[in-house]
Amino acid sequence: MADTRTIKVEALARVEGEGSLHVKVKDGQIKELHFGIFEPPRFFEAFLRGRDFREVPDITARICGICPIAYLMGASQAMEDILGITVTKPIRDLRRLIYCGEWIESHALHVYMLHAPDFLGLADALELAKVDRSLVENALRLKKVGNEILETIGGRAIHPVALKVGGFYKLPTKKQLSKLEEELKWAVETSVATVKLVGGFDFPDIQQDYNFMALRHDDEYAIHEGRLVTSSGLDFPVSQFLDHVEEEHVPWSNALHGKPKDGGNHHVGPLARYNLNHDKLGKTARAAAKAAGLGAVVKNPFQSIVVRAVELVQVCEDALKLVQGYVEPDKAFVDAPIRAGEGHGCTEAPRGICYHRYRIDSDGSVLDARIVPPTAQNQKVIELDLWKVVQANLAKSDDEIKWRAEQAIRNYDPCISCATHFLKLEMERG
Amino acid sequence: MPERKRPKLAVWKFSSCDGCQLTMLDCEDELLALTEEVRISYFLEATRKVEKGPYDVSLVEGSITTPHDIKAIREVRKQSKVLITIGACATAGGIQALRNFKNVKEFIRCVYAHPEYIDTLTTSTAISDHVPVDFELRGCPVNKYQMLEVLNAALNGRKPNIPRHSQCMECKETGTVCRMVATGTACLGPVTQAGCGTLCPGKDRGCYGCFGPMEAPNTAALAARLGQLGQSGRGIRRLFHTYNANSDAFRKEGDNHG
Amino acid sequence: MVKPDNLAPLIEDHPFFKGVDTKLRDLLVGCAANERFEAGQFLFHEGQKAEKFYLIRAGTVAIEIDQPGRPPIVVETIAEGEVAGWAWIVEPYRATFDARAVTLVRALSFDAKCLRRKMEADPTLGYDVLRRFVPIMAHRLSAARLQMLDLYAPPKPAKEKTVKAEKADKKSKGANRAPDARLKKAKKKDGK
Amino acid sequence: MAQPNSKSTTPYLLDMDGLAALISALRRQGRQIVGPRLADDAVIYDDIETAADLPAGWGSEQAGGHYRLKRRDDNAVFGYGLAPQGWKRQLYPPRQKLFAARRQAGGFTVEPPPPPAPPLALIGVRACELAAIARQAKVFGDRAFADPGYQTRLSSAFIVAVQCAEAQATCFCASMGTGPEVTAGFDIKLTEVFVQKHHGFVAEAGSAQGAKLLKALKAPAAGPAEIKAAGVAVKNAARQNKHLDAEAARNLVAHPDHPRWDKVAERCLSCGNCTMVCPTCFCTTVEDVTDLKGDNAERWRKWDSCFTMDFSYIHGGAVRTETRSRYRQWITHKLSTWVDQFGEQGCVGCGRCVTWCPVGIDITEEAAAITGQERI
Amino acid sequence: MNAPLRDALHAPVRDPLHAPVRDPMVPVPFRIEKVRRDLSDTFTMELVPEAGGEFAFQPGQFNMLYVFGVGEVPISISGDPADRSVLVHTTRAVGQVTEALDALKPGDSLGVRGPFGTSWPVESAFGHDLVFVAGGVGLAPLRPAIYQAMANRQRFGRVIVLYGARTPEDILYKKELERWRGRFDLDVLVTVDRATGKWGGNVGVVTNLIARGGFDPLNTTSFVCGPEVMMRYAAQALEKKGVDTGRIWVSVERNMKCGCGLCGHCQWGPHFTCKDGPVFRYDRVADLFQIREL
Repeated sequence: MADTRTIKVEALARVEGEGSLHVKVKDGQIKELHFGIFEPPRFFEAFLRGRDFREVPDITARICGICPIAYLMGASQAMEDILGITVTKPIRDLRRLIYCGEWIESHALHVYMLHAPDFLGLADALELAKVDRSLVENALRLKKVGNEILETIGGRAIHPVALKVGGFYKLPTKKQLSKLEEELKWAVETSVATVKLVGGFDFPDIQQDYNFMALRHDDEYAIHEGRLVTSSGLDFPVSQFLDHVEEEHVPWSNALHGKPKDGGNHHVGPLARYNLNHDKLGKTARAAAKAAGLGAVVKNPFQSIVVRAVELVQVCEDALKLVQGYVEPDKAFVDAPIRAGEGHGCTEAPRGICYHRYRIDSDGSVLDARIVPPTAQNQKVIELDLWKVVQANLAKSDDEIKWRAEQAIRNYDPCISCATHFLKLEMERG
Repeated sequence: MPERKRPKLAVWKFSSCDGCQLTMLDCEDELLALTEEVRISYFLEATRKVEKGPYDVSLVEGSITTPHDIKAIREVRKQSKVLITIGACATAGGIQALRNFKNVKEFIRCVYAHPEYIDTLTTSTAISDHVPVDFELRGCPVNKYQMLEVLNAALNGRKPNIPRHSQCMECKETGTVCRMVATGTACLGPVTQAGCGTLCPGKDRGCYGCFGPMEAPNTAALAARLGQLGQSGRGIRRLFHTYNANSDAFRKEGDNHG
Repeated sequence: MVKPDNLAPLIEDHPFFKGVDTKLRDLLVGCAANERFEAGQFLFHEGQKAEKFYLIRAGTVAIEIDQPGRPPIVVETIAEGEVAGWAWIVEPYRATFDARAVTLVRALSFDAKCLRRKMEADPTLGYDVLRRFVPIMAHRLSAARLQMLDLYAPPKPAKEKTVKAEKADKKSKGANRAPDARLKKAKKKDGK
Repeated sequence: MAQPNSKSTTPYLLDMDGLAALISALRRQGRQIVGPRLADDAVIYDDIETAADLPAGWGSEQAGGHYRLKRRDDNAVFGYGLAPQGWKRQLYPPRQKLFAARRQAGGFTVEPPPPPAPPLALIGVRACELAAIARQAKVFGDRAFADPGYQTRLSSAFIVAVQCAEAQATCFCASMGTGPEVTAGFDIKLTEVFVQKHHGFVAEAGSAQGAKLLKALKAPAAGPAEIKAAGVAVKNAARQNKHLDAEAARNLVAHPDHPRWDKVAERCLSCGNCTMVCPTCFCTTVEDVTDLKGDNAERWRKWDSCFTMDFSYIHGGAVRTETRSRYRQWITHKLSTWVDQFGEQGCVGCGRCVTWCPVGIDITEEAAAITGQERI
Repeated sequence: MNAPLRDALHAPVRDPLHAPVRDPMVPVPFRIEKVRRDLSDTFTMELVPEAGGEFAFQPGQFNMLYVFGVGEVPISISGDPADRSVLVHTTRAVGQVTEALDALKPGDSLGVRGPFGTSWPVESAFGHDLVFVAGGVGLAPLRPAIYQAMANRQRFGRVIVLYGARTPEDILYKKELERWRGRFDLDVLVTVDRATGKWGGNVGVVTNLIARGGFDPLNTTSFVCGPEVMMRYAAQALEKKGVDTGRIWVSVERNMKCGCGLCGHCQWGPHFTCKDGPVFRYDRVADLFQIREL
């Protein structure tokens, strides 16, 4: 039929991992729309079974090259939960600092290299460099600040090696961290300028009524700990995550869809955090957001780029404070005897909450593992956004629609590698 | 001025965490200079622009885990003059090769609500198990300086300075005190290829072998020593069976323990 | 074929029979003849009865293998002071190669049957002749082996990585739903 | 480097303040001060600022494949045994730039590396280490081609030697004739003594500049008690359980097919640790590096080890593919062919290769087994 | 008193008379004047120092040739030692550096360090028959010695060049060999392992030519250069023929990084191949040839 169109984006660009998009349109109406994740499953939960609990943080880090801290830390927290360990304040601060590093690196990468080109009609950041080289140089420098935090504390930026259950293998010296100070001061300024820059982009006028979910902490903009809250009013400890979220297996995705048990969908990531924790943003970040025209509520998914930039301000400033306030602790980690049990961990990866649950045996071997990464939870809302974006642009050419749709997906900074490690293991026993 | 003819670079992904190709984007100081010397023709993580092959240099990340991967890598090989595999997944099957030691079909059947949706091989294998590879760059993830070195060497027609010797040599070069001798920590350094920059020993922990086996590793002698240092058979097995579990030397040694 | 009255000096002068005992020499003379081959003439052919062997006094002889449709393969060339033919000692007494005169060749030939008979009858002669032939055979063997080594060949390039055994399981159930952008794009744009 | 000192001087007695003053004086000369300090569960030789950086009260316990820091029951600053790596790091660094080349129209220019700077002061050099320095000095200068870098660093260095007061279980300098007593090759020699709970250092000059420096410190002369204590210390250090029959070891080359090579190869990891920690091992390789454009090139020299496969590579492949051959190369060179090359053995008996071998292979045992002094 | 220690530390580290003027590890730029292709993978370059001046060397010595940014490789000098105005190298392209050398053209620059190593003792053969035994590209390091012998022709008995190549197409310096063969005072015998085309000459290994003799073994000096296996067998053949092993000289190859005894790579038993060799007297190293993986 003449008015049947199929729009396919077979390999999404500028996302971590490989995904696809299929849209079938008939008589001016979308009939089918799938955000597909065809990256093959990697069975992490399967082979974690029988491993020593101390190995889990490093192994799960391999789920994702861009947010390994989310795994290192979430897994460590879950193990500490089992062993009854509470880390000391200096260790907690250092953890937040290295997490800030990951956010800076990831957000700078996404804002400038992966997402901004969409708003400028460019294919990539290299084309952007041709238009404005210093802009891309600044972006890379900003990204490097994040990586340097990761490297100084963790040893390397991707899959850092210094983190362990209870804290760190080795602590950075004050001298090493102080070296980051000047760059971080520059980074705060540059990220404020970034908010201004991306705030000036043109955004399609789309407002979505999301059910946001994020961590919330009394004393800070939650990154590495807190309770889970939703815009629908839920407020529960991390340990109850699975009471509220379930996973669904759809034919077009190798990643299980995470969704609320009480129906509907939920949205995790920068927009969720911003909307739920706006009051916890620091002064500088809040001012930057305001100057860019953001209110306390942002429901346009395309404005996530601005929110990400606001979060960049937040973490650059946090990192600067943490570096300045760092005092070398006496002990690099907190130890405790092994015991059997179940534990939970949850942190805010740059692209949303990343949940871990483990059960270990009395000899420390893993009996069971469950990990719910952010992109899996966002699959549903991504499809809802796409539905709206595609419908609104049906008059346009396929190429134009593809670009718009890709952009809508990139709003979520999806990490497909994360999303496809899945396997529900509790069913395997028996 | 007409644009110089730059070699075409493609970056491909198979089953992996993305960390190795991300390493490319982590070359903050060198990225723009690099793109002046090579033409990025296919690199989905960085650009939606796609140029047709053949490609002068292909970097391949990830392992082969589906039947469709097998077809795809053959096509990549056909399109690439030089094929360089990057990272533990591409050079040894990666962490996901731990499935090779278990029954994957069982997992899927028991676990997924719709096993028929899942199309996967029972093994995760290295790229060189399927097509000829010109250079294998190790690491989980690769070291960015090594990656630049390999590209640089390819551009300048010289041999890449990528040693195949033990991690110990690198520790000594950097003046790092041996963890195993000075603290009794289990360490795979003596059988692991150097190149990470002495990461783990520099952070007071034993090497966990993410760069895979060195040239002619004596894993049996190390395993014996680890036993003397108090490692259980299972512990020794786990050490060898992690990030490069499917590399010949580590797989075999791990199989001998536990 | 000319048969001079006394071939003794020729035998004595040839390096192969250097220092031969007079009595034995005389026995040898009885089986010897002086021969001449023009360039291109064959001393003997592969597979033929090995009825003679030759002490080369002048010229070059190619030891070669014939192959249909292609030039013969020269295994070795031998020259003045060397010996052509040893198959006459070993049953079934058939030549194992062709021997072709490359230049004008002058040689002393020895009748194999005659010599074998004398060797049977006189073990001293038999031993002496064998003693002289064995090193020749050993030398031939060692030279052939060295040649096989292809010593001057360009060194093999650093071992190229080859495809390891395909361990991967090719059988897999379930439809392959993954849209393969990589594959299709590459194919589509391959064009030719 | 120390120049011969014709007149013997009376020993001085320094206390900790005196030692600190000595270090300050060397620093004032613009020297980079390298000495023992505590780091990463060991006492290593590294840059030190003041005498306060010295590892007071720390000792070590060393055996095959085993090193543990341990607390001493005194506050000796030089009582730590030997550091994991010797002064090779300073005098012949693991990475050295050999030259830089720049492409220019129609060719290229070559720039030699800048001369090494600043001059070094090495604090705490042991007798075996002085011997090792001397042996490397021969390798890098006693022949037609010298290494100017090594020669400059050594000849400009100020050497503060320290007498050993005790031997580790891995020490065998006495049997190699290189120690424990420091006899020559230093600018200042210290012997750490405790006399009636007074912690001090008997200091002797070994060169004119050493004598000048000591004199300037205005330290008192050492008394007979201190001198006697210094003598006792050296005697204690000479009590060593490990021995190597240097004469017999000369004969190692005569046993290229000894079954012991296979036995040791079963244990040997060919990791190269022994060669890297050996204070006389001098092998290096080179790396050519370029910038991405290929307009600038450099060559770097890097420590190498005869345990690597590439070490013996000639086009087509490595000559020494088996561990047995590589181990044999190392030990025969060290104990046997070194004598042919340089008139003395390459081993100084410091025992580092024993301590830092991850599996504790002992050069003295292997040499004894192969030369037939012990049962295999 | 510890004498060796004292000596080593206090003796002048360099004999001022023989002190190298410059750092032996820093190459000197030379310009390529001419390139001639000898064989499909082998070529000869003529080099002159960019800064002008002469280059003196002894036959059998080698240089480290540096290709900008690619690396360095030891290559024997194959020109006439009497001609100091030009430096001649014949190279076979078998690796990354030699292939990069092959890609250079006249006018290009390369770096040279050297000359290094021992030489063919041509003078020691005065009064003798002089037999050169060469295999493959092993003819190149012998050529300077052949030139020197011819320059002093009257001081020798017979001068014989025995040369083995893989095929007739692989014969190095073919025209020059023809020219030499034409001389009444030089015997040139060439053999190939595999005859191809119209080759009407000798077939078989070069050691066969030794067996045929033509020289007075008791009064012969021989210089042998080629693959190590070939040298071993050639030396054995010479010895069998009656040549004193103290008058046989071979040129040994090992991994060389520095060329001047500093890097340790080329050690072969007690020898630094770069400094004590590459030219060795056979009787001094015959035993080493027999040790596997030495």
